[in-house]
Amino acid sequence: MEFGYTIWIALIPFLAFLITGLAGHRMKPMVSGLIGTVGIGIATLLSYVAAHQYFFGVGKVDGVYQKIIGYKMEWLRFSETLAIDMGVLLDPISVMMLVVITTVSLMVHIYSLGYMAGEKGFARFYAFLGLFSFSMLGLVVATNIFQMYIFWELVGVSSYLLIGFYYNKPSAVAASKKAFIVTRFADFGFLVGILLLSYITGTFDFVLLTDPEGAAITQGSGIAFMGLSVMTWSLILVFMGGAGKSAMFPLHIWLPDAMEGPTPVSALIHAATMVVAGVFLVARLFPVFALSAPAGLEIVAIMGAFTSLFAAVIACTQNDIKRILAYSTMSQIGYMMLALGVSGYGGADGLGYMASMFHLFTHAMFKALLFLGAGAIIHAVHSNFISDMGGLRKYMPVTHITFLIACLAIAGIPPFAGFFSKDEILVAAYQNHMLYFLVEYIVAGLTAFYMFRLYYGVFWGKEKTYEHAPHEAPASMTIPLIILAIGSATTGFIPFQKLVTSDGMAFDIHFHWNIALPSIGIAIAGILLATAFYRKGSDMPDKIAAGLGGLYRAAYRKFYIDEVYQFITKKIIFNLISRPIAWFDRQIVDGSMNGIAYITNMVSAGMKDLQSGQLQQYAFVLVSGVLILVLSLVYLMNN
Amino acid sequence: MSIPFTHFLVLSTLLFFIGIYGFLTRKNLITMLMSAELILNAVNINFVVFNKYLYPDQLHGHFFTLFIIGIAAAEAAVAIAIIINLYRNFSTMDVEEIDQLKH
Amino acid sequence: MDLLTLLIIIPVLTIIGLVFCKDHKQVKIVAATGMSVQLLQCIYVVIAYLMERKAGNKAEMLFQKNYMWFDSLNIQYSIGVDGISVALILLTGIVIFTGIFASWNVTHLAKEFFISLILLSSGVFGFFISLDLFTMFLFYEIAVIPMYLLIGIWGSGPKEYSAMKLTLMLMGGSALLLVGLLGIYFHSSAGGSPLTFNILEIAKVSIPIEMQRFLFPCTFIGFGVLGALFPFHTWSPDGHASAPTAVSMLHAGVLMKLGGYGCFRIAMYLMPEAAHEMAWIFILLTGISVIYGALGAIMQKDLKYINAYSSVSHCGLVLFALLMMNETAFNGAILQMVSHGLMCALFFALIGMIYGRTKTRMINEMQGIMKVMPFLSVCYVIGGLASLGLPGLSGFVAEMTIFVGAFQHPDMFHRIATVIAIASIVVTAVYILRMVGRMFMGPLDNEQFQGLTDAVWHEKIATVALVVAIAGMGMAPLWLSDMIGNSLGPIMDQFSMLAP
Amino acid sequence: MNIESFLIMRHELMLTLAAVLMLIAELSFGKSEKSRIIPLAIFIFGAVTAVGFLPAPTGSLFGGMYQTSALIILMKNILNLGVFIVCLQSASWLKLPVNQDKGSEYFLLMISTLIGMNFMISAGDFLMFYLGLELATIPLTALAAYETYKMKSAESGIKLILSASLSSGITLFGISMIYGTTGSIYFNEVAPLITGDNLQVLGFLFFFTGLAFKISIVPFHLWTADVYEGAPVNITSYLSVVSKAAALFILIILMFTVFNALEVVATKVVYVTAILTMTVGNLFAIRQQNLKRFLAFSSIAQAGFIFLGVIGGPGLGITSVIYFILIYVFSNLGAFGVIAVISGKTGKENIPDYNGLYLTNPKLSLVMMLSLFSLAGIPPVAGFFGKFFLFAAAAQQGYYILVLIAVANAVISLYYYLLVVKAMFINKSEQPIEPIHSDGFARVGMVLCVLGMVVIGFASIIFDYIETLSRQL
Amino acid sequence: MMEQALFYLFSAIILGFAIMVVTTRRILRAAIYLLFVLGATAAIYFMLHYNFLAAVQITVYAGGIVVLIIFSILLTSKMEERLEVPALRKMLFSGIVCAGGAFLCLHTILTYSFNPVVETTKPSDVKLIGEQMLNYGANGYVLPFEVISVLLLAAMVGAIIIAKKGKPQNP
Repeated sequence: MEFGYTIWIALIPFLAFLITGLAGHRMKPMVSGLIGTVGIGIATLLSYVAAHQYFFGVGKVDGVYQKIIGYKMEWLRFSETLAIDMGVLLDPISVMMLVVITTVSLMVHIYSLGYMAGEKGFARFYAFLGLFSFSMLGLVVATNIFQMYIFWELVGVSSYLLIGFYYNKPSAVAASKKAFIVTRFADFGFLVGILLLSYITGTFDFVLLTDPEGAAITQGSGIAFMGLSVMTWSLILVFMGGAGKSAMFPLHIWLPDAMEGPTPVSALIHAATMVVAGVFLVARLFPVFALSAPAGLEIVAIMGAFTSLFAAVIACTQNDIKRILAYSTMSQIGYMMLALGVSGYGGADGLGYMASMFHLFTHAMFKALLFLGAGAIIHAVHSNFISDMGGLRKYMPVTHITFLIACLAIAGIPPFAGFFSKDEILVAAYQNHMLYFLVEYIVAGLTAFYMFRLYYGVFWGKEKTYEHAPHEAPASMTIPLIILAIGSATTGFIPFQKLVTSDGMAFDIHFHWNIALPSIGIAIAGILLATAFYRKGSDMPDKIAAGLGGLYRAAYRKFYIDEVYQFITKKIIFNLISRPIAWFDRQIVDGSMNGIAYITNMVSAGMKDLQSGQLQQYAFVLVSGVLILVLSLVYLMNN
Repeated sequence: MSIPFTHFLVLSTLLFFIGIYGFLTRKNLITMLMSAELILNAVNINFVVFNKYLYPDQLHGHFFTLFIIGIAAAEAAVAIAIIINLYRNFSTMDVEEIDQLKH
Repeated sequence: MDLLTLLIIIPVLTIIGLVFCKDHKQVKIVAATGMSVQLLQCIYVVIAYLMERKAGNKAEMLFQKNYMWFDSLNIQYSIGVDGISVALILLTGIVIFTGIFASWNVTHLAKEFFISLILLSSGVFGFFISLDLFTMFLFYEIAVIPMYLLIGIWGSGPKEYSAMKLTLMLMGGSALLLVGLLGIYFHSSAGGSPLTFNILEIAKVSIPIEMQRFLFPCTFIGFGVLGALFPFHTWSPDGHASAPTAVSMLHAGVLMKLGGYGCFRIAMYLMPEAAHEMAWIFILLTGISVIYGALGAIMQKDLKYINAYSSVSHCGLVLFALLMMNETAFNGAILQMVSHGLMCALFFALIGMIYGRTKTRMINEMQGIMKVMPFLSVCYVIGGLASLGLPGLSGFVAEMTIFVGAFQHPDMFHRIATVIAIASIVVTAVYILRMVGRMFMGPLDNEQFQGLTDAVWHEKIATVALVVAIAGMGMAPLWLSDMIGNSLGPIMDQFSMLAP
Repeated sequence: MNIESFLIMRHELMLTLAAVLMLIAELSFGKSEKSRIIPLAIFIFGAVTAVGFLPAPTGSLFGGMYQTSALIILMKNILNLGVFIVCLQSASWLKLPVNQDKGSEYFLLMISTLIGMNFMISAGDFLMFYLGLELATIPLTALAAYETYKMKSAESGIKLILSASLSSGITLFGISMIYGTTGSIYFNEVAPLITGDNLQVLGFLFFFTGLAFKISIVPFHLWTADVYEGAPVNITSYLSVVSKAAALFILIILMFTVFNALEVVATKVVYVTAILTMTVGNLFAIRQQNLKRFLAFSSIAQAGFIFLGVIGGPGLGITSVIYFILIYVFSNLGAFGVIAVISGKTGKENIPDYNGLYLTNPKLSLVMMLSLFSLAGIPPVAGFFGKFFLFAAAAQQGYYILVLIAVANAVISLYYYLLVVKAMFINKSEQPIEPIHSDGFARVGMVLCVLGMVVIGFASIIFDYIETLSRQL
Repeated sequence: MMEQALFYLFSAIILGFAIMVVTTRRILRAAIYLLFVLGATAAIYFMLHYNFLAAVQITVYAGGIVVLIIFSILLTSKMEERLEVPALRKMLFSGIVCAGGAFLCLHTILTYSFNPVVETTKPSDVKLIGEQMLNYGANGYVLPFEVISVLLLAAMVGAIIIAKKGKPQNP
């Protein structure tokens, strides 16, 4: 099989994980770092080769990109039809994801050589990175929804491990736990969804599931439950898993906290790759969504739209550089979800789908860049807060420029990548429903505003006094920045409509000036507003914040979602369910078992006077015993 | 035979339960023993009467009675030995006081 | 000597060897040697089994041997294995092997300790190879009773109370069981054939349904007590908390599996009609076990209590799966037994080792011990991850098989119950992460813990063996699943007439 | 009369001979030589026991008053074995100065009670049965009151003899009614005339009371604990094992021969009393501190379990009862052997005194533990097999509820047995019993018990042998 | 007629004195009343022509047991001593049980249809008794005879060892 080697794209990082994990503490830190980096480097090369081969070679048959099984083995069989296969499924989105993941991962690997240098647990860090890369790659190439679930979980756990990398920091531990549990909760839905899906369709296999003419889709909409078909329900449940991973409201709460992890991890996992897994999941099942459960897709769109707005508003108020980026990520993922949600299936109807994937791709570039840049800044000033920064452009020129490029890209200023992808999304939204368009339009403006608020706050504004003079990051860190900056600047020109489409067939897009111009306009407006507020520093923002009062405070406190969760978990689950159960178990269930013993003892004690030591009493009992026997057996019971 | 056969049985049964009553109420050990003798005597009457009136061609009941009398003697001997031992060593004759062993 | 009887002979020989030991050192060497040989023998049995199957032997039970024992009652010493028992034998071999190494530090009456422990294991082996109900019951009791002394003498905390409670509750279960077995025996005759205790023979007979209605609950609850069926599980937290390390390992790891195995092999296999009829009651109970155990674990502070409740939940899942009565779910149940056995053994081994160092099992008294004992902590985390069903470790394979199997049930009630059971994986994550987070992570504040050391060689043997087994099963489950699945055919035949 | 008749009666004759030898020894040995009587008696008794196992003819003598069969011979052998072990265990106690000059009387009385039991089992009519019963009881009361210098011993003696005389009076009343309604005292003549008439039922119940009294069936058991506690340890073990076993033997024989026609009534009685006996015995046993008293209640409960076999009907029922009694002899005597040794050396008889015994006296503790496990029905010791078959017998007749109650009781009984095990193995003691060196006889006795407990269970041949014999009943 | 009168007379004596035996507060009198009861019983045996049995009854019972009892009374009790009256509760319950028992038994006995055979004049002479006593065939009683001899011997030995003087350890 010509794509057989693709399995190694995933396996090489795994090998790196095993080597660095098992033997890491025995070797010099840098060696394990290099092992990891070289490993992912090879994987990156292989995925480029595969991408080239797929997109420009054998992938396209009769103008349609095929689903190609590069490798497949049976891993666990449940019944004749249901089995978990492990394998590599190549189609446009998985190949694209391979490229994205390996690229960003490679950048992060290289970057971390500098960023993490001297950290205790360097080898462990690379081991976890390897594990993550392996899991993420395995996820995207999954041939089977269960394989995807498996890697989905593995991604989750590597995220958990990496967030909790600084394990003696309580906040990191708490954040990792939160991330895992929230996504786990979402995965519960995913799993039930998978089971329901398999119950209806009798298969786990993606090829069978997503075949538009396949039995799975055509017979899908059977019995209805609460107004929606069972198929829709199962897809909603599956989407719940995706929403968890992709931090859709209200399952988003783990993502900002996840910033406790090392910054390169945030770049890799919580910006470029893992968090878009939900988007990828919906995209993977898109034919099923689009053809047999449009209601499900509607929900995806609503969730996407709401989250993007919600997160953007919060992002405007935050002070922690990484948290701003985290909310920004949420917001951008909302975009992608919305795009999927408003998309149709096949040809030009699939504009949203294409746009979503496109944005996923470009977003990976500039968001990774933003995070890595933020990492460089934090590395320099040893703080996460904008308030501790200012005027850094003089000290860190490379970081400054690359960061600016990323900001322009995310704000949607042409010709940077973000403009093109975001524009397609706006078009798709516009074609579907005006409301979606308006929301996303506002979000575009907000995005530009908060990104430049950040930009000015860090690189301009009042210069702070620094304990150690900040200096530019080492080459191992700046090189990835530069590479990603190039990516952010140029990837917008990739013709996605020719490559990654909902049905594998290329289509043409028309440039909509009526949408592009206003969107550029609002972006510029946002930038200008930010410039006015933050370039020199002014008291206007505070005044506005004060003017907004409660609304500002609510946004600043992230709309109290965390508090709600706290209430539900601590007060309700712990106190009202778990504690009573523990009590019930000890007192009632166990108590009744002990009670039997107690009663036995009591009866025993109560009976002791029967054995009084009085011979005549014994005789009395004996005689009455006989007489009772006689009475009952001769007269009462003798039939 | 003019005495109703069952009257013997009434006699013996009453004697039997009088004996039991004595056994259950008398506090002195020796009187308890006497009550036991009453019980045996009642049984003896039973055996004899059955033998005489119902199955006179064999002497089963007759012999049974003989042996019961013999055993009663042996029983009484041992019981009295124990009672005397109790009296001599522990100076008690009252069954209600003999209750070291209980519960 | 045949292959299977050797599984009993080796422990017995080891015990005899132990009797003649002079000091602690000899005792340990003899015990370790004996159980290593036993482990090899178990592996050999597995290989021999697979070879035999590969050679095309389609018999229901392999290596079958029958020796008449009590002629007048037709009691036989009858042994044989299928894929299910082989899997559990392997599990037992691993757990007892690691158990010996985990109890390397026992010094008080060491000889007696190891004798009791190995006696217990011989009971377990005997149980798994028996095909005769009487012999099975005999071995069952042999496996339960040494527990009293093991907990009572070498335990900690309120050990006498726990030991007594455990023993009495389990014996209460076995009392019900006894009634069930006798009932089965006296209805095992079909058309004038002699009464029999042989499972395979009885399976061919259809026990009258009125009788089944009485006998099935007896046997199922009887075994269920050992399998921690709600509400008869309360021996488990106290018992596990008080037991010494190796005993907790063996008990949670293997003994509780006796319950599941018995429910399967005896209650359900022999009385499918009643099982079908009454399944809903027990599905409710086991469903409660699953969720309730997990929720109960959240608030616990004592490590052993956490794991005990977690065992209630996991073992509940075993019974739950069995009651779903389809091939996949059965397979999952057996896999879960193996998986949970390994996990629990690992957990309790590690708890013992950590407790040996910190002298506390309260998670709120520990913090950041990852720093001083990274090896133990990492192993513990791996165990925890396995427990919450992380792919690549054994728990996932088992749980997914169960869930997929259970969810294929055509009945709505069963599927809803399944969804509720699935919810337990979330709760499991909560308490596992809470425990891991509290104990291993965070700053190491306690001065006394600064000087603690990491695992030593014998501890490493125990933990590594278990971790390898867990990971091995998690990564390459197919052979195990196939081995079990191939043996489910005859069992499914029992249930086939019930197909809706 | 010919030589064969002697062979048929060889158990009784040998025992009588042994009794006579004891008398002669008593008369011919000087005061200083009295201690030699003990080994001599044990030797003689051992020989008697051994000879009992030799094959010999069976049959009926004295016009049917005496009958014996292979099964009855087996029963007698079991009793002999039990008494032999009791004798072994008594040796050290008899050597105490207070008992020194009463050795031959002890053996004489014991042997005569055994003769009585043998005649009772072999009885072919009610008269022989009654005589055997009395012969088995009256000398026994003398033995119970043997330690005349102890109030408790005297108390136990008087309680035993007075309640025994009451119960035998009741029994006789019952026998008289049976005689009155059938006209015979010969079992084989009575049997066909039992019709289940009210008066016969009444007679049967009165008669049953006497045996139930001997077996300590609730509510006729109240004497048991007091007498057991007060009597010398060896007599207690004798009472609890041999005397009880003999009564059970004759009970099953009569139940399935003479009173076979009263099956319905008998079943009800046995059913009810079995439950009562197990439960009451267990509930009392839980609270006991004195080991003798403890074992008294435990033996009451055991009798309840045995009744499950009795209700199990001929065949499996009888087999399981005899088999269980065989095991019970070894188990209970094992436990009593340990108590005898310890009480003889230290006078301690309470459970708390046994705290930490394992650390000082491991072997004694192990014997005790095995015995208790056997009593509780825990494998691999024989008690498990015994109980299993008893329950099987009851289940065979469909009495599942009864079996359920019985197994629940078995769990309770396990609880209190474990309490003793706990004391020995788990509890710590400030002043543990010092290491004890028991004498050779006691050791032989304990080894026999352990062997019995281990072998009888696994050696299915024994069970099958009993099964073959009981089919002939 | 005469027989009848005698029978009821003896019955009255038996029952009356039996009640006295179990109620009198003077222990020696109780023994004497017992003697009367046993004597009256012997008289009934005579009436039934069981002369040998009656003789045995008088010799063994009256002559043996009662004398033994009287001796032991003399040994253990003071003449002037009155026995305590048992507690009312005890008397009441025992009385109820005994009365109930008697009623139960009598009811059962009286509802049973006995078939008394017509008076046979088979003499129960001592010769026949002796023959049967020493016969080892059917209906022979040599075996019980032997057994009871063992019993008496054992009882004697037992009585002696108990009655032997020994010092009390814990009074």
